[in-house]
Amino acid sequence: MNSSVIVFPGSNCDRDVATALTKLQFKNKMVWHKDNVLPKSDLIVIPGGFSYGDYLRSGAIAAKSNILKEVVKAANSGCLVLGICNGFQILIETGLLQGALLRNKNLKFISKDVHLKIINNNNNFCKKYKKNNIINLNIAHNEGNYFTKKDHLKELEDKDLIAFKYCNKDGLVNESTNPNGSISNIAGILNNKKNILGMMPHPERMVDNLISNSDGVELFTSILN
Amino acid sequence: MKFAVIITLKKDVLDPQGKVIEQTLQSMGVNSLKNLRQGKYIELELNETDEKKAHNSIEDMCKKLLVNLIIEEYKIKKI
Amino acid sequence: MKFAVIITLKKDVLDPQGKVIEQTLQSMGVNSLKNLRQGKYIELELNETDEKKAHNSIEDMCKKLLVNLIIEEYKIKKI
Amino acid sequence: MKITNDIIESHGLKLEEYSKIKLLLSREPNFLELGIFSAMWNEHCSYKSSKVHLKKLPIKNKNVIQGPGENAGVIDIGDDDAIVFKIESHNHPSFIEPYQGAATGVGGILRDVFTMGARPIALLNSIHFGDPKNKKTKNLLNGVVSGIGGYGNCIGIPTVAGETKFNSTYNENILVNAMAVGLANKKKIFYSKAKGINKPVVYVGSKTGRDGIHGASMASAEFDENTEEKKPTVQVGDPFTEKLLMEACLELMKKDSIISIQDMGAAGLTSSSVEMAHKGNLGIELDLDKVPCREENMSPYEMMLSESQERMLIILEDGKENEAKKIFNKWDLDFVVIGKTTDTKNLSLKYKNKTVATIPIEALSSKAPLYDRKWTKKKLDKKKINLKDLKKIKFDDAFFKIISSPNHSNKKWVTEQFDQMVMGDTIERSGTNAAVVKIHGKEKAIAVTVDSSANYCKSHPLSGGKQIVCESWRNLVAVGAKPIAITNCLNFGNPENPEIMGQFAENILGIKEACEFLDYPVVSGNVSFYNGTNKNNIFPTPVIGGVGLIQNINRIQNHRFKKIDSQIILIGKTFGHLNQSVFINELYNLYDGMPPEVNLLNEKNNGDIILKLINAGNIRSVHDVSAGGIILALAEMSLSSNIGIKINKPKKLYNLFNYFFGEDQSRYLIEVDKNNYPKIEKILKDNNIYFDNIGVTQEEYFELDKVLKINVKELYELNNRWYNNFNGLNS
Ligand SMILES: Nc1ncnc2c1ncn2[C@@H]1O[C@H](COP(=O)(O)OP(=O)(O)O)[C@@H](O)[C@H]1O
Ligand SMILES: [Mg+2]
Repeated sequence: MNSSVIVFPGSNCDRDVATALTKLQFKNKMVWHKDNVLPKSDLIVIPGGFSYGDYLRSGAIAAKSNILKEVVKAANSGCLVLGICNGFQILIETGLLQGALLRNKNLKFISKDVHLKIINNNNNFCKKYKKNNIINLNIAHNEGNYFTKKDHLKELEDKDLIAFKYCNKDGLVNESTNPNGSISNIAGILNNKKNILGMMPHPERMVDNLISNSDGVELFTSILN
Repeated sequence: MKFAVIITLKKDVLDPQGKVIEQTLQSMGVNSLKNLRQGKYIELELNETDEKKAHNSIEDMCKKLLVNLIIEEYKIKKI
Repeated sequence: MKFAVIITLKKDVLDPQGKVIEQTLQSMGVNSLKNLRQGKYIELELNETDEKKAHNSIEDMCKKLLVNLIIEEYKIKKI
Repeated sequence: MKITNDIIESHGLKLEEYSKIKLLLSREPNFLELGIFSAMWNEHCSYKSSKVHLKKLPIKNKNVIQGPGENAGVIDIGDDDAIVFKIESHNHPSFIEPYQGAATGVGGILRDVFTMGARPIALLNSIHFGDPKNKKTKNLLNGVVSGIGGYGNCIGIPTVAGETKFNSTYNENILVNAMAVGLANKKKIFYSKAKGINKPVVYVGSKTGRDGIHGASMASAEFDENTEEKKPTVQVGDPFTEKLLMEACLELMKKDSIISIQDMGAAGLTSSSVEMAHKGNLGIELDLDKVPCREENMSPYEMMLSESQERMLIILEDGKENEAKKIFNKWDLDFVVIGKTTDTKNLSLKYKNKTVATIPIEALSSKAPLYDRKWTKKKLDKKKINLKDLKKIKFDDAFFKIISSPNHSNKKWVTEQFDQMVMGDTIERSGTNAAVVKIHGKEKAIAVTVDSSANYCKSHPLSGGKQIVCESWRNLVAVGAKPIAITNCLNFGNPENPEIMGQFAENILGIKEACEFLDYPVVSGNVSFYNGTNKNNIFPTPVIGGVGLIQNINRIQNHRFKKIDSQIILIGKTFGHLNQSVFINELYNLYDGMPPEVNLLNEKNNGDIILKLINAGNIRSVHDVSAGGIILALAEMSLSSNIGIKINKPKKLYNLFNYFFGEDQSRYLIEVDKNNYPKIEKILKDNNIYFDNIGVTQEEYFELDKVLKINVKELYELNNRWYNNFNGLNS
């Protein structure tokens, strides 16, 4: 499988994702934001970090880059696109995903391991997880407080487009297990065609038991087959 | 020519930052405070003598970059 | 009564955010842009009928919380 | 402009120093030259009060590639890998503007590390605040913590360890020390020494603004009517630009274009250009019209003294300008040739086609003043704490009070604001003995830690100096690392006061003694004097940053209990030393008497045996015993694992407070498999190690036989409560 990781000025999880992809047997290429062509890819990853310093609105400036036009085209023709953390913010700014990522409820950067419940495993990113599985991934963000209007939230629920929700180790989903104030504890969402996933937690940080755990591995291996 | 763009969150969009500031002020004893919202203020200086043209070009910048029209609204003012 | 507080960085203070936005607009083809600075805009609604009193109380909030007087300055406006 | 005594003083120069300037120049300096002298001759750049003492520190062992004197120290960790690291203070700026002060502190130390060709892989910090009850503390604390996070998170380097302490001695002068650790190829280390004549001197990075121009405020008032606008401003950090600068520099370093490179830190363009020329025994000529400026009409004085962040000076090989420029343009950064190296041995500045300053480099560097300041020896404080004379307190109350105190409560509220995982190599994060970071793509790792013990150092600077080096060493040993070298940040009061100078001198002797004995040399560091207000100097606070190597990542240890019904062994002898202990400080607010004694021989033996046991796979978990004594160490092991303990009452006739809260040095707690106990007992005995078998791990309860019993979950609540209450989250 061919993957491409898009690199913006200020991206800082680009190497981490590339390491995880290579470890899990993707043939990966790094793509600079000024490039006009995208290498042939089955998966495009927009990594975490602080593209353009998170200035103005996180993801806003990166969303205007050359390469994003190509990403949008590829996404529209069905290529898998994964946006992690800042990548999720960028996908929202391009309009590929809907809603907004606001400042965390406590107005602080939050970096910790959180539990997530798999809400939809019927998609190319999560099929190796079981529905309602609980996994443990790391989050690290300032603006991960997902917000969307009522009708869109209903649409997300009705069409089963919520991939993950924050919960505790027993799977409880409520305000006490919500780290950043996200509406309905949402941690990741899919587009209608389910070929685009945006998520705040970092699966690439959880692919090695020595370092953390391997709960992120299935996300990448789901994509592989 | 100098302009200011004021960008605020639309009414139905949650403003976590404004809310925390409001609560903090209230807990500091400001009783009269009914509501607080936080937005952005952008000051621009243009090399342009025609006000109308300048205004249009700022409109354009707002739509293309400065404002996320899905959640935000804006006003342009000459200063 | 509604007020706005406009908070901007003092003149010689670096505005990394403004600088990046300015460069982005320029690289998007906005040639007339000479300078851009970003600030904050806070809208407050007070339960207070006396304008003078309201103004004073906002001054107080600015000094105590809203503004970092070491690098920022502010203006209060009735809206 | 006429240079008056007032102007001289406002530049922080003494009148004698001004006479020396005139002598070195054989004339009066002009105003710009005076500014340059003041920047180079101040304590921060010249080390004029500390140099004679710093010289005593051991700076070499077989692993040291570069000791003090460069932007950072460099050690060899095998293969072609080198670790580059340094710690630096940003105390005063952080007190004025906590967020930006702390952020730019992180930015500055990162530049010191990547300037040498290393990719930074870890950040650490040591932050000291005043009494939490002090009005200013909350704001300072929140600002500093978010500033450190704001910079490190954005640039994408994990902040993996640190310490946060409170003591009223820092009420008017907080400490913010930041340490950066980088990884380089040992054949590709870059230095600041200029070489060759007529080589292009290149300015890269951000534009120069009027940030942090010291002493200029009063002086500039006289030659400008817009004084208000010329106020010296606070430096604002731009981590995004620093990230670009770092990537661009590292990219350029892959080529063979750089002769020497130096970041612009304190005293910006002045100190970087002087330092490069001085080390190369050359001159340097700068054309100030070419300096990229952020504001209009900046004067040469402002350009030379500006402390704008995220800037570097590079001396390139001939003909490499285009290649280098391309790289910087790719990263959207300024790249301008602003001068050249010369053989004049002068710093020569041109502006608007005129020479505006000519100063011999020597006058600014090797001929800068050096002081062997008067110092007095610290008298031994013979006061002995006698528990009988103190107010009675119940054992469990004392323990609960400490575990929920600002200094000893869980620091999650700090560390959760730092990205600790970015770069994907953090094996042990904050909160254990030392953080562990894997060498990317290899099977080895480094361990890093920062430590300080201000009250030990205050009561006896010599023992304090020794102790803090040992504690650092112990922390590394406890994760299974072989300690290699340290960096140090020496935060002291006013050196013109002989008592303070005495603290400094003796503290260095203590550090020296321990470093020599443990073969744990100093490879870089920083001195920060004048911490405190006029008469109120801070406790002397040396901060030690240690780095060690773990050869085999499968042998890393931590302090989390692993299993129920393991044996717990205490290594090292317990005497019950309570003077200067957490127990006495926190419960009685007393700071008299001597700190615990440090026996270097025991320290070394005990540490060596711990490493041996870890490497043989004989240990389930291990924790060093430090501030707070055995009970705090046990609590940390329980809290981090949610496993309880049952500790026997000590056999000898110890007072319980002395036994559990005493801070005798060189001790470790280890958890071992009961079945392994005989084997381990034999190893310890064969090596003449003193040890006690003190109890076992158990489910649910933290229990000291007949003294204390509490559910670990409850203990966790106690340990986590302070910050939320302090910050009003629960109100
Ligand atoms: N306490 C110390 N121990 C050892 N070396 C020190 C100490 N303080 C400063 N140094 C060394 O002196 C040199 C100058 O330090 P400093 O002025 O902090 O550098 P910078 O120019 O990066 O600010 C550095 O090489 C540093 O490692
Ligand atoms: Mg330096």
